[in-house]
Amino acid sequence: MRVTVRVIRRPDIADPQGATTLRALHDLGFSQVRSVRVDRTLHLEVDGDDPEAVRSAVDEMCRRLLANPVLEDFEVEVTE
Amino acid sequence: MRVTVRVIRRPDIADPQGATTLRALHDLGFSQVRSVRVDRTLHLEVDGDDPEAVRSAVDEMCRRLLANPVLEDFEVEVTE
Amino acid sequence: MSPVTAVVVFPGTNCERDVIRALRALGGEAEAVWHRDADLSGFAGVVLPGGFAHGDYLRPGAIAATSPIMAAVRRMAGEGRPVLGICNGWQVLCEAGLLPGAHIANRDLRFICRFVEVEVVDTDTVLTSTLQVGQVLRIPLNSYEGAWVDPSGEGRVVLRYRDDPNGSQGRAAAVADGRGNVVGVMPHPERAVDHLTGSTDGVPLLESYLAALERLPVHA
Amino acid sequence: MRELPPEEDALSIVAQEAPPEAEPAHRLLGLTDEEYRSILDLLGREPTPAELAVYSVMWSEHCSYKSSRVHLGRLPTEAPWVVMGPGENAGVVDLGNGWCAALRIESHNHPSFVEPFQGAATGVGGIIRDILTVGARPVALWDQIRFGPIDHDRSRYLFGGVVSGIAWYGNAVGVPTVGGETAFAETYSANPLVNVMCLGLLPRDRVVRATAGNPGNVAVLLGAPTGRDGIGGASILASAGFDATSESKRPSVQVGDPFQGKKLIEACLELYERGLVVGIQDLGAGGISCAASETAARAGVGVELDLDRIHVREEGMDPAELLISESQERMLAFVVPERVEEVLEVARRWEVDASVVGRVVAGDRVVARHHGRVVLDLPAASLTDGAPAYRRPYGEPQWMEDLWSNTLSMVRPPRLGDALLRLLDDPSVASARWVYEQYDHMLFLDTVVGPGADASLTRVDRAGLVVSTDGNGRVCYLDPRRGAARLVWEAAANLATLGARPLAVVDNLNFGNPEDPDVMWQFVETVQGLAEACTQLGVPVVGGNVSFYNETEGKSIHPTPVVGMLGIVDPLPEQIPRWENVEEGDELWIVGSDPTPNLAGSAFEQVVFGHVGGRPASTNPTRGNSVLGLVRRLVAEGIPVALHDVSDGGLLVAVAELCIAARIGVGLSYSDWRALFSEDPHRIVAVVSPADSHRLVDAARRQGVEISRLGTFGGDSILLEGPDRREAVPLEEASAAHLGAIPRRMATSHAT
Ligand SMILES: Nc1ncnc2c1ncn2[C@@H]1O[C@H](COP(=O)(O)OP(=O)(O)O)[C@@H](O)[C@H]1O
Ligand SMILES: [Mg+2]
Repeated sequence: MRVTVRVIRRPDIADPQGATTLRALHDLGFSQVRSVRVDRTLHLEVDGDDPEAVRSAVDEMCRRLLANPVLEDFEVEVTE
Repeated sequence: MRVTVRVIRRPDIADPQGATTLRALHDLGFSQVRSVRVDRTLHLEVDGDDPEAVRSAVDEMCRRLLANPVLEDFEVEVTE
Repeated sequence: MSPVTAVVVFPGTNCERDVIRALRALGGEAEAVWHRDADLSGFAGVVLPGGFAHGDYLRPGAIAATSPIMAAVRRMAGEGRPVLGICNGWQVLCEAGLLPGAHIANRDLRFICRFVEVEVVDTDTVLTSTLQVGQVLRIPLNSYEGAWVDPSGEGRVVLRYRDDPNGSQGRAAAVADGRGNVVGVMPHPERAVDHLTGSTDGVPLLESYLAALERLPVHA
Repeated sequence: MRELPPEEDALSIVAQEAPPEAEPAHRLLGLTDEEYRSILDLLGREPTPAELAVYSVMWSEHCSYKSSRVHLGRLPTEAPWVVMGPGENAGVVDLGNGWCAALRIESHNHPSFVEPFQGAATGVGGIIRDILTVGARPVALWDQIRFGPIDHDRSRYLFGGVVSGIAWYGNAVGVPTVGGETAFAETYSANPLVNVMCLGLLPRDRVVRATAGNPGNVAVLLGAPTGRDGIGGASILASAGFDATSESKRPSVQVGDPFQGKKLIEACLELYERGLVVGIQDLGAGGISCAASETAARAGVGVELDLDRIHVREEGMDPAELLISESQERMLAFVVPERVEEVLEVARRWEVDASVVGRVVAGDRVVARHHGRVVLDLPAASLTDGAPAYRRPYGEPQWMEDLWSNTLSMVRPPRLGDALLRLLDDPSVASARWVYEQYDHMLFLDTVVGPGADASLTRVDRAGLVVSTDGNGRVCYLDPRRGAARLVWEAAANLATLGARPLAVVDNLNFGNPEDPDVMWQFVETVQGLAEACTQLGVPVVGGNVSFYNETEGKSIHPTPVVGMLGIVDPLPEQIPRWENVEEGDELWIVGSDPTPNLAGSAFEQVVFGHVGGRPASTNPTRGNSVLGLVRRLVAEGIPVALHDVSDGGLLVAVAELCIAARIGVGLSYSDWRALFSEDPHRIVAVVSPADSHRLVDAARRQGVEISRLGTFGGDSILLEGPDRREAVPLEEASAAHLGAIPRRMATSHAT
């Protein structure tokens, strides 16, 4: 099954990369951009038939490896 | 408006981060994972009323800065 | 007066002083130029030094490639003047489309700082004109996103790693454009100009570059 | 956001807000009832929430040194070349050639445990700004890192994260990391230690002080926008009773931004070069409140801050948050009014955000306004000099006697070759190449000797600055005073291997809970040991850092002082001794002798027998000084091909390290096998070419130092010849163990 994991920086955590990208867009003349946040998305292919089982395995992977709970939240989406 | 930019690594470009993550998942016992790809997602807040105009401005930003055509494709989604 | 090299400083660049020092030690003349300057007239060549322009945020070199000075660098390249990108500078040249390909993270996802051996495979460039094909040089590598990829297959490999430290395509350590006046190199020749700090194998590379400066007259 | 009362009422918010049944706010913030009473006395009224928050941070152990201050006075701090000693942002010493060196060390233990990558990265950023604050360009970094056993997943995760965090920040900010120390031991399992040290260089006439200067000066905040990062004691700020509980006020982990840090370095250096600032202070723990009060107290003036003018990352921050935010990459500069525009122009040019946030006034108070109302008004010095100081009880723990008598008795010596291989394969003894190859250690073209040797050597004109950092929790646990002294001597020995004499020491004292009299005893003994050794060597302590409360579930870590020593060799020796220069036929000598080998606390006993006990030998200043004097002279005269001190693992490991670096074997004979493993800091291994051995012998005789010849280099194994046996370890096996120990174990390095 295909699984998409969206790893999302918690909103109160500084995002220097986003801030720098914003500045660069302004320099290029895109002054209409108000904010930029840069996140990670992971695409997994996982063996299994039961979407619920797959989801809970991937949840576990997120907790143990894929996301950093101190800085990030995550969302798991199983799309066949 | 909120805009999501998905920057997607082209399939013919190596993804050392994905490969390393896959190995790490296997080491942790998640042997059911077949593949991992790591991409970047940008969340932008952009001034403007016309979704089409916003989209085409963001397309332009992607071509000029946010994505590198050698490595990446991109998808722009304007949500509200 | 000897021809002057512009050493471009982006915010986050950190090897500019080293490059200037090394070029001067070899009898060259070099000056730092800020990335917002749009004018490189009076300079005979340009070096984009290593470092972390704009923090390497987004992609290494990506934001720098949009700086005002890059139009002038492009012009210099078009005129056939020597344009040398070292490490981060090579990444900028790729992002700006002045050299083919792009860079991705080292295979092992670790920063690498150590001496590596590279072999000269092409001497028809501003970086290697005084060397011999097959010559082996020992110079320091210092990068995280050091692996070059080039789906187009257009890049001319100039130096090749003897082992494979980072997964670079064709073990490329330096790549030139078709004319050989624009060159990107991942290891740092300026860090190998003094026995005391470990090697002088960068000297012939920088000397090739300095020699190339003499070839075209400089207009003010 | 909280509605603020009109100005005249602003000073009684706490009383209004704290629900009667709740724990009083000051306790939630970590202040004792007694400390709270002092605050009431100081102010003559109830503190505002912002004031209480500021006091709680500034009077914390971390900022105030309240448990350690009364003891640190014992360290020798003076020497003719000391320009600035402890108490400033960094120690500064005069190098005598128009240059000064600035040195400072800091711990980031707790943040690195919470988030290893960012915790270590922000530690690097912080130490760099301390150096920048005194007017110096940061030129080199060192990291001393300690974790639980490397075969624990959690330790590997922390180790990997810390190393990549240091690499990420240090490499990108453009300061080479040229050395450090890496160790693994059970005692750090739940409490890793991450210490970082930075060296800076500045022209003699450019020392900048952390002062607000005269009334009329303007305060300019430079750098990153302020957010709710690492709001110190304010994990508690969010607690019920003090403020409406709100998720948005959860303290955020600090995130480093090396790019911002780099721009700040260049901008500040330009400000100094052009003489545009009167004084400057980096923002660390306690944020702008700390920076403003320290600079005001130093100058004997007041500072008024307008919190509305701080450039922020998040909307709706309340006054306390603005005052104590620990957002990284910020500096507070004091400028005479006529030059403010120029300062802002420099900031613009380097693409650094800046805002005018306050001014210097007559008097002695720090005042902060928010939305036009006074939210803080207190005597500046009450936050610094006025902080409490405790004489905590201490005494020699009863278990010390047991430890000392718990010596290892060996019926017969182990197989020495096996012992050597096990030592070389121990991650604390093994090569740290896996670590330091991730650090840019070559930037600036002046790293003449980088990581991997006894000490680093950074070229400054014709001289060399030589630095070593040393710690050893095991020996310090067995005897804190002797252990601490030994570290100082070990550092000096490392310096001597490059011909350098010591100029200055900084120390980082990593300890458990100071409220435990056993821990406090370890601390007091350590300070005593440091003081004695520094005095014997004639080297001043120019700065330091104390990290207490390194404990988990009531169990404190081993006392782990770390010593950073700076020395100078001027001029650079013509032949710099290097391990890799050893050649076939070169002679192996030992300078100094160890008449009564003592293995207590040695890596040998720990690694081979799992034993930690006995009482380590004390140092001997007479022996030490004569050995170091001789070694320095030998280097100046260009005699040794290579030198190596005898530390972790002992003589045999030291010799093996030479062989591994030079890819050559050795034949070594010994009479007492114990002397192969004792870790005596008054012995140094010397390699000389046969043509030079008479010069070595002559010099040693003149100096009255005992030396002996142990063997000759050559072949492809380490051959040990004892009185009654002979063993050989293939060089290839030794190399594989030493170089592979860490990479092999880090091949699977994730798991949280
Ligand atoms: N964490 C680290 N960062 C950088 N260099 C390190 C680190 N750990 C060890 N090293 C380097 O490895 C070498 C050996 O370290 P160590 O055994 O502690 O030396 P010594 O015992 O001589 O003080 C030194 O050159 C040291 O600088
Ligand atoms: Mg040593």
